[in-house]
Amino acid sequence: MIVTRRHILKLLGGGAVGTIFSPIPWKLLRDSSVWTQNWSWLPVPQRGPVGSAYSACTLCPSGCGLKVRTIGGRPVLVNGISNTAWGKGGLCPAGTAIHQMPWHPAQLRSVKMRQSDGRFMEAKLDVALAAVAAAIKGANGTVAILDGRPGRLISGAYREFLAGKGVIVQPPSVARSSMKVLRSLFKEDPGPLAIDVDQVKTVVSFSASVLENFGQPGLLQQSPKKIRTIQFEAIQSRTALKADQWVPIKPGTEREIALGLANLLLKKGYAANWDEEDRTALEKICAEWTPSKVFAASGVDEATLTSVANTMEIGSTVVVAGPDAVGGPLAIEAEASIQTLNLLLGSVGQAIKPVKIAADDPAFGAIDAVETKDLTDVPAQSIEVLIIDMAMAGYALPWNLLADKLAPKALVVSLTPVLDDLAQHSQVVIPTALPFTTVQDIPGHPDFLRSVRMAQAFGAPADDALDPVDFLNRLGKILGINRDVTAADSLSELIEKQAEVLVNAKEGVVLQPKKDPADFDDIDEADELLKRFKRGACFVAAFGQIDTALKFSFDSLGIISDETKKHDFTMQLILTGGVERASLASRSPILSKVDQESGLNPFADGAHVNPETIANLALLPKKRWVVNTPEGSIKVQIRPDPTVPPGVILMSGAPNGPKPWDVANPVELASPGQKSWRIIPAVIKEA
Amino acid sequence: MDKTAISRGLQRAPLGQFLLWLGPWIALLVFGVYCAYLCLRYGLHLTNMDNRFAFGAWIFLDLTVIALGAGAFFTGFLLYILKRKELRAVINSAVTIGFICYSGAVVILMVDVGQPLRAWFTFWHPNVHSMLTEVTFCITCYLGVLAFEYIPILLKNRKLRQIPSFLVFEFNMHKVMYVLAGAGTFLSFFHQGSLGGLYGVLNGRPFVYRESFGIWPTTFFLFIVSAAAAGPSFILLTTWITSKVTKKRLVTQEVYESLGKISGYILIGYVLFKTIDTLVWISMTAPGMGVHPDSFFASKPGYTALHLLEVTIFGFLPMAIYMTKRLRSQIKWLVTAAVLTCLGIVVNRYILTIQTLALPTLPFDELLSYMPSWQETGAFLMVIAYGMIVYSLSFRYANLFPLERELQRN
Amino acid sequence: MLSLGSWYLDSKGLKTPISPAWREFVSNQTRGGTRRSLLSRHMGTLMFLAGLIGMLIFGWVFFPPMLYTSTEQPLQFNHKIHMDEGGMECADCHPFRADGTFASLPTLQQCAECHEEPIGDSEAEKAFIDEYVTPGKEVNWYVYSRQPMNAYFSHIAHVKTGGFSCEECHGDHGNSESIPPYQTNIISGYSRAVGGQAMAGREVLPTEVMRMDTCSDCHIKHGRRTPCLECHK
Amino acid sequence: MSRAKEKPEGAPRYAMTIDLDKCTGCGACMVACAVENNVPPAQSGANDRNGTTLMRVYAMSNKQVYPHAKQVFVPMTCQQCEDPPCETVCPQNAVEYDWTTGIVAQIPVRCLGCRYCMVACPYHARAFNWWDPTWPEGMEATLNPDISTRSRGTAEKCNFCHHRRQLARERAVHEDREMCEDEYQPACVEACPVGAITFGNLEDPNSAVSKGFAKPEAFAFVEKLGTKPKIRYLSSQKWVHDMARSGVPGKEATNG
Repeated sequence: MIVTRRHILKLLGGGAVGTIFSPIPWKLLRDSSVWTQNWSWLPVPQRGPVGSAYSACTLCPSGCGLKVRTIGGRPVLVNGISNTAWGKGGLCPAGTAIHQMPWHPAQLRSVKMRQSDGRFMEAKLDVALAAVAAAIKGANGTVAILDGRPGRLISGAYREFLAGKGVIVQPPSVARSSMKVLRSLFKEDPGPLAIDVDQVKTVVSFSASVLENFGQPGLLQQSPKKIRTIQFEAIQSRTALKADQWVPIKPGTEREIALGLANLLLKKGYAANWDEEDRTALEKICAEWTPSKVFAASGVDEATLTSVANTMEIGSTVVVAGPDAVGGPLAIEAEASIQTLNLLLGSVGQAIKPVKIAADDPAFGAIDAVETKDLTDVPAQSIEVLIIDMAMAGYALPWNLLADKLAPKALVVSLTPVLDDLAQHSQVVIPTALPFTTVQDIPGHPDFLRSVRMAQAFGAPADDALDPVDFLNRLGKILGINRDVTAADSLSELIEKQAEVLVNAKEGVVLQPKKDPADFDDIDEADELLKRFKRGACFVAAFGQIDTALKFSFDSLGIISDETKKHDFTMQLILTGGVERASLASRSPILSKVDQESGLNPFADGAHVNPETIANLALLPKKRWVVNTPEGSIKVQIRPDPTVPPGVILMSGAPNGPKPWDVANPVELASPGQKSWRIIPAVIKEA
Repeated sequence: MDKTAISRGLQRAPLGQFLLWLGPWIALLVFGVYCAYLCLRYGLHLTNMDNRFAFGAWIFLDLTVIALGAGAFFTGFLLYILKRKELRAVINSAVTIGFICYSGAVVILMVDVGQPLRAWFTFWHPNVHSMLTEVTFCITCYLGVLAFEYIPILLKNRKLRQIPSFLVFEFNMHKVMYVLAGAGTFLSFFHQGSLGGLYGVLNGRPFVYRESFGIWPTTFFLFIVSAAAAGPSFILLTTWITSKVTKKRLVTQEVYESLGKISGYILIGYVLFKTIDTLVWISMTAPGMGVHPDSFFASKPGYTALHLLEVTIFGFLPMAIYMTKRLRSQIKWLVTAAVLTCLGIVVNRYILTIQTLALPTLPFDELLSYMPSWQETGAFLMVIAYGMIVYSLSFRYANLFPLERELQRN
Repeated sequence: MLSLGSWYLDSKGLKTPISPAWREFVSNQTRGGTRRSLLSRHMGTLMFLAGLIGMLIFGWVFFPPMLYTSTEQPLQFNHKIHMDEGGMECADCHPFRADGTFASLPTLQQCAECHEEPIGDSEAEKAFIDEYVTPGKEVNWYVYSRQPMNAYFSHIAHVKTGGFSCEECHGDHGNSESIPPYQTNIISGYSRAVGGQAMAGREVLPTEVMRMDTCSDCHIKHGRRTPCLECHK
Repeated sequence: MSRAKEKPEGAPRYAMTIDLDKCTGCGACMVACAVENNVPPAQSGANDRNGTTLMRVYAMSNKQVYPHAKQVFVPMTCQQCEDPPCETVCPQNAVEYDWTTGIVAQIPVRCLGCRYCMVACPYHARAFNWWDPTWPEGMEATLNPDISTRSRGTAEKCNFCHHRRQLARERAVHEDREMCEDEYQPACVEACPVGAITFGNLEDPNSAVSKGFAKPEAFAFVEKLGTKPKIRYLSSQKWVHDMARSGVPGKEATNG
């Protein structure tokens, strides 16, 4: 007999029926449906016991206090600590993602040395150290350490290390240069100064980002009492937008306005309680700045100027200049004029109870042992060996400002966790620990109130990451430099030392989140203090009333800093960007949500120009354009932006994009030849 | 082998020439398949669609293709239900085209959705409120129906006829063809409609939102009518093109004319409805949603033009041509009208898909632009190539135009 | 039925030679044609049954084992001893944390509180001390009833608010003297306890299955609401 | 379907107010949201149109020129509409209006990625995962286990950090008490450094949001579409209100 086609068909048919009555189709359907909902390649968040810990943000000098949510010991979320003496609980975007920093894709995983062909090559630590030591030995020019964040314990170690051998160089941070200018306004050194913040009702700001990243974000907005803000600024910054009053000014006319205001305040008899000669000295300088002249210079009309002057009341008004993350300090005379207003308003004075600094204080013990210079004061081409520790300085430092201080064939060493823009220019790069992988101390402002806090570590630093203290020890061994005040094997050991000192000194109070301040009667052991530091506590040096009855000298007001380099650049380039955007090393990749996936921050390659200007100069967006400054040029996309004043080019000071740390930093367009690199002479040319 | 597979009494190009013709299409198909693979394997970021342009070229062309494929159901409807016997001459071709369009559309949809393997959840957990559910159900069923309608056409192939059980099957299929046509018509009416409904219900998009009759917005009905109008025109067009390409008479002039006439009659309705709908929308619907109709067109003058063109040049004009006996009797006018009608569908689907998404909804939005990536384009060309190949094969080996043999004899 | 053939011949008047297959086909249509053997007459039926039974056997006997891989736990564990001789409760080792979340399995440290030194002289005990306690290495148990990452389940809501006992969902695990191997579904990757023990039929008890339906059925039965977000995250 | 269920007695209805006068557009909310909800960093080539951001801050200007130009920053996230256009269009119930919380729930595991919901949403609140979610090596350790990671090819949006509510409830049960509303706050609210965002239960007349909704400065974007959003924006500037209504500063909407 033959098996025909229909027999086969019947066999299959039977099979089909059988299958339907077996689990096969149903089970497969079910399981495959589940399979398509749990793709194996998706990362699965690990579970674990929930905990919380305190730490502090090390990304910029503000050092906001952090409450960290941990799962199985891993940090998964950070929030600001609200209602503490040093913060209202606000965090900037970068701070919000600081717990991701230990996995920064640009993390340095080995010591790097630049080869003759200019490329970086991995190197052994010893080799690198030997090279550095040799350079220091053979140096007949200056050996310098650029300390991006003075006042830290490591800063102390640097000082002691360099004692008698070199100088500490401080970058032109706005806060510090204002302080320097302020000090120069006193007849004799007033010691630590203080601003009476509690009394402040009005803040008059000269292009300072007071409503964005001033101290801690939201400091003014969240303060219990309404603080009125008046903003003098050329561009419509976020602060200008949010200020109670924004007074648009011609770029670079802060001095004229400040003197104009001073003039009006003097007429209101604000300097009544001053020394006769001080007052007359100031009056002489201000007299010429009548409202009409101010208007001519700055474009601020008489009515506005007087109304502002009238809102400035003695004792309740503070005037601030900067900090501007990427713009750098104002010209000295401008700073001086602005700080003079503070003197008139009696908002700055002397801390009556100055901080006593013990000789064995690791942070400040060696403070006089070594000269400290501002970068601007360092003579050109003088530095032969430069060790850069800008670690999370929180603001950009244009390489070209450094470059012309360096002697030819100078050796530049960078201590940094990532290959940031300054490290790109170094010959030797020593990897240090990323934030959250190592314990760090958070200093207050050395010129203001002395305070100490601690940032806790979660997880260990990368294998090759070197503790800066260890770096100094190893280098010291080769050079035969021993340190006693800051002798330690690691930063954490230094912190213990500091705790000892504080406990022994028995001065000041310890503030702690959600607890009453404690003094050193109940904290009699270093360990106890350290324990409290771990729980987010902050040591603050004791501090009484402030004394404003001081004698001043206004010589610096008269001085106009030397003529700026001649140039034929017709436009003005102004760089923007918040503190947290200035230093690329301090940003988790998740910040791309803001930089890349929102139109919020101007792009590095975007030159924002007023539509009128675009029309006048016929800047067709289709074409490729470059912005030229005395220091160089950068390819840009022209972006029409009605909020930008005519004749001004607005650019982001911080490059962004998929991999910001790969992009050259536009800050390097800043021109050191100018009074201030807040306003950079520039011109737009066709590429 | 090839010779014996071609139906008796039909002249077909020599195999070599045929393969030469297929070659490029196969190449295109291969490229398209590669593009589709890329999108499936690496994700849809390879397309130029984005969160704002969530629908792109694929959806736009799917809608167009499906509308053009409507010729299948509508001709079937006229032939089997309304007994327009002369249409028997094109029904096979119509069904083939329908099958190609629908299967092609479904294939591209499977590339378009982010998780194709979850697509069947719609049958398991349907949301009865969603137009897309309606579309999914109807299109899937109708594709089945089309397959059933298409099989007997294949079975007419000379070689396959030698297999008896196939023969029986084919014969029985013929008996149920009326049922299929009925079912097909029903299903198509619904999904053509619900495809339009897709947009009409979007109360977040004042540009497409329309008042509804019963549970369906007017776009539902407009889509049915426009598809019904375009279908026959597309059949007319394809038939004419095929006969030009193959240099053969495939149908008689009267078939062309009756196709034209049908399209014409429906176009009257469409132009009428569309005009009323537009007026109502501009004067009531949109303003009621707090949007000034100007704002739709202010952003880009071209948009206004398109809207007018759709109703006039691509609606009224072909209708006029079809309806004028003198013009209808000349094939060149018929073809012109057909082309216009089909273009009309393209424009209409373009406006609904692309313009809708380009237009701002929030006050600080700007008009968006979008250009498909090469992977996107390639993936769609795959469907075109697939269509050409299937149709060419069907034409060669199955008897798509029953009249062809007679027309050849005399 | 012959008419069919004739229809075929007439309709187009074509003269195709009638193939043997065709003749065979037509004869099959005719009743009482040439006498054929019993077997060949019932051949079709047999074929059908062969297919039917074949697939049934394959589906029910050979298919299920193919669907799962089974892994032994890293260590044997006797719940009974801990309950009886240790006199412990479930919650002693599987407690709620201070924030109300469920701690699931005990950490090594918890175990070590009692098992610093070997208790008794069983093999597993020794192995546990040597391999885990002494080197301080956590045991990575396979958790039978762990839900996938997209599902949220609140133990406290069910135990404390709902008043469920552990057994109602996890069975009489507490009295088991050994722990079974952990079975994974090779397609879904789910533990068998979650994906469902049985091959067919609709399991209902959480002891058999812990799929979405299990949850929603019970929620509905107890008049609880079932918004998606209640369980999906 | 969810429509069939009616609102249970005493169930909350969560809502949010965002003060545009306060918002400085710093973007902390966007970052906090991404961190909390396991949203991966931008892929190279991602931009403001195809990136996955459940909360995105836009800049809205009054279309004037310096120095009269004004801007506000508008944090846009799912508006949790009472009548969500996205819910009705989803073919397989991956979107559900949760009557027990008033939250419009998005369930990515059910989503097939047809993106119809994204077309339907006038607020661009929805994001599609155009890429598979990937993190720099090791960073998976910081992922939040309270919420899943979502696969490529699915749509997602803000669920008001609903998982935080679950945790708050667990804690409350553990401590034998009712959950108080301020225990449950989404990540963006917590993160906003200027306290521009408030969140709470709209059913409670004394809650901050209820008061916010009642303020004259309160408005919603494209209100007339009738989606009944549960996010209200606050601003004292008239031009902002006009923009929100008509897209033109200083112009009321037609039959406004």
